[in-house]
Amino acid sequence: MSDALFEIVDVPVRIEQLIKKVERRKAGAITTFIGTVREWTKGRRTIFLEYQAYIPMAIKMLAAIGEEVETKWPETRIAITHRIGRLEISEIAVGIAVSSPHRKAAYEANEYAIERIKQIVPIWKKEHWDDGETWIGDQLENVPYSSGFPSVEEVES
Amino acid sequence: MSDALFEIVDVPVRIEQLIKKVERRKAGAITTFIGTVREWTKGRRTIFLEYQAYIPMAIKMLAAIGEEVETKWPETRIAITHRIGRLEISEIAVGIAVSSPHRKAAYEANEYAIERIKQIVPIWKKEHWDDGETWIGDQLENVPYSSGFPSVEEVES
Amino acid sequence: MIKILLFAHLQEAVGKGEIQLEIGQTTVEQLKAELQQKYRIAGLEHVMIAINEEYALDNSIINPGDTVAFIPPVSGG
Amino acid sequence: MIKILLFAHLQEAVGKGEIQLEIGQTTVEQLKAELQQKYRIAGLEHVMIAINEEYALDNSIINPGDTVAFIPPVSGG
Repeated sequence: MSDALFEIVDVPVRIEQLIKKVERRKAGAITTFIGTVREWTKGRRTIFLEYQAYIPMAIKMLAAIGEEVETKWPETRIAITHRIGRLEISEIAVGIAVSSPHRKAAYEANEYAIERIKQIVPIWKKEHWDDGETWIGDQLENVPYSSGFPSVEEVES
Repeated sequence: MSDALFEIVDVPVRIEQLIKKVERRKAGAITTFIGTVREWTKGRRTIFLEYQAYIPMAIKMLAAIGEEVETKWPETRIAITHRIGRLEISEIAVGIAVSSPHRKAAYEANEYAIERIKQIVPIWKKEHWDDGETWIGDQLENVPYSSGFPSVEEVES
Repeated sequence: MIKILLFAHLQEAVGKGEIQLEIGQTTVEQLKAELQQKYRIAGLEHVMIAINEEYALDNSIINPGDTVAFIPPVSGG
Repeated sequence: MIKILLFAHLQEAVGKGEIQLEIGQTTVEQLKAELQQKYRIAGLEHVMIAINEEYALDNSIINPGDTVAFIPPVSGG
């Protein structure tokens, strides 16, 4: 992990390092989101995951999410690290840290960022189950897209 | 810091240690909230803070919040550490970690916990400004109480 | 005898964190009135009481041997 | 010549992550049709296209020298 606010890495994500990137004397609240590899999904057992990214564009999209966040919640600062490659159960796939003078914005901005990551950042997950493997497509839990993907209009909005 | 899920400490709060307490193979999301000492509050500069707690009751109340959380969001696990004593700018006063199979519950439960801490846990903050000092009373940002404090009915609900 | 614990500005106002009171059974309301008079502490109406580490109501009974904490509006987090 | 990048199941379906195509100016829609035919890839209607790392529309123009990425529904996070 480097000092960059938006990173794709192939090494373990260190949360305390991520938090350091957003610490500021005027911040009173920092929220983090840590996405870990879950063993069970809808009754199916995951053995490990594999993440692939279109790295340069993924970094650009993470930075674009950062700009969206700092526009919507002006006093926040955000850092995002996503890991790629093979990940075992409980390892960290993504870490998001948001600092803010007040906590409400820190929660909202953080949740917004993970939703956007799942919409626009070119990263793909391959599930390796004990009885097979498959690349996962749209896995948004809350935002239904008829096409299984956000339209460009949504992406650019 | 010990292995206990609910702690009052007089040493720095270690976030990675806190996260470890809630990690589980069935968790796919962990949120943390980190409350830090902010330098500026409404135009006034803080030099340092001092926290005092009614320690045994504070630990009991943190555990009570934990029970509330795990009742409201059944598959979550939560750990809370609050520090007392003298804290400098940017130091961590409170850390909350929530793990959950799904992220929505992890955000909601985490935000609920910090609100409840500010309502029912017997901990007090003394602000030391460059021009004076004072114990801070009710500082809830979002929940207005006519009395400046939740009623017992609210506390027990 | 009951043990009274004071915190934050109450502790500073009274000059100590703990008081022993030689009284018999009483209520939260009566105890508050007694302390208000004895130590001239203002603003006790915003102070919650915990008996043996549990929040209590104004009419809750305090027995000899209980530990009663005076809990000003909290400001943790 | 345009450079085409493939990811996830598309990469496995085609057997490589990068293709060089010797064609002139075209559109996203035309290029999708061409690849669909040439490599018999199903489900390209759910695939987004990025031209030089920016999301593009079906009628966006692709010029020689561009890098075109085929982006299946993403699943990061």
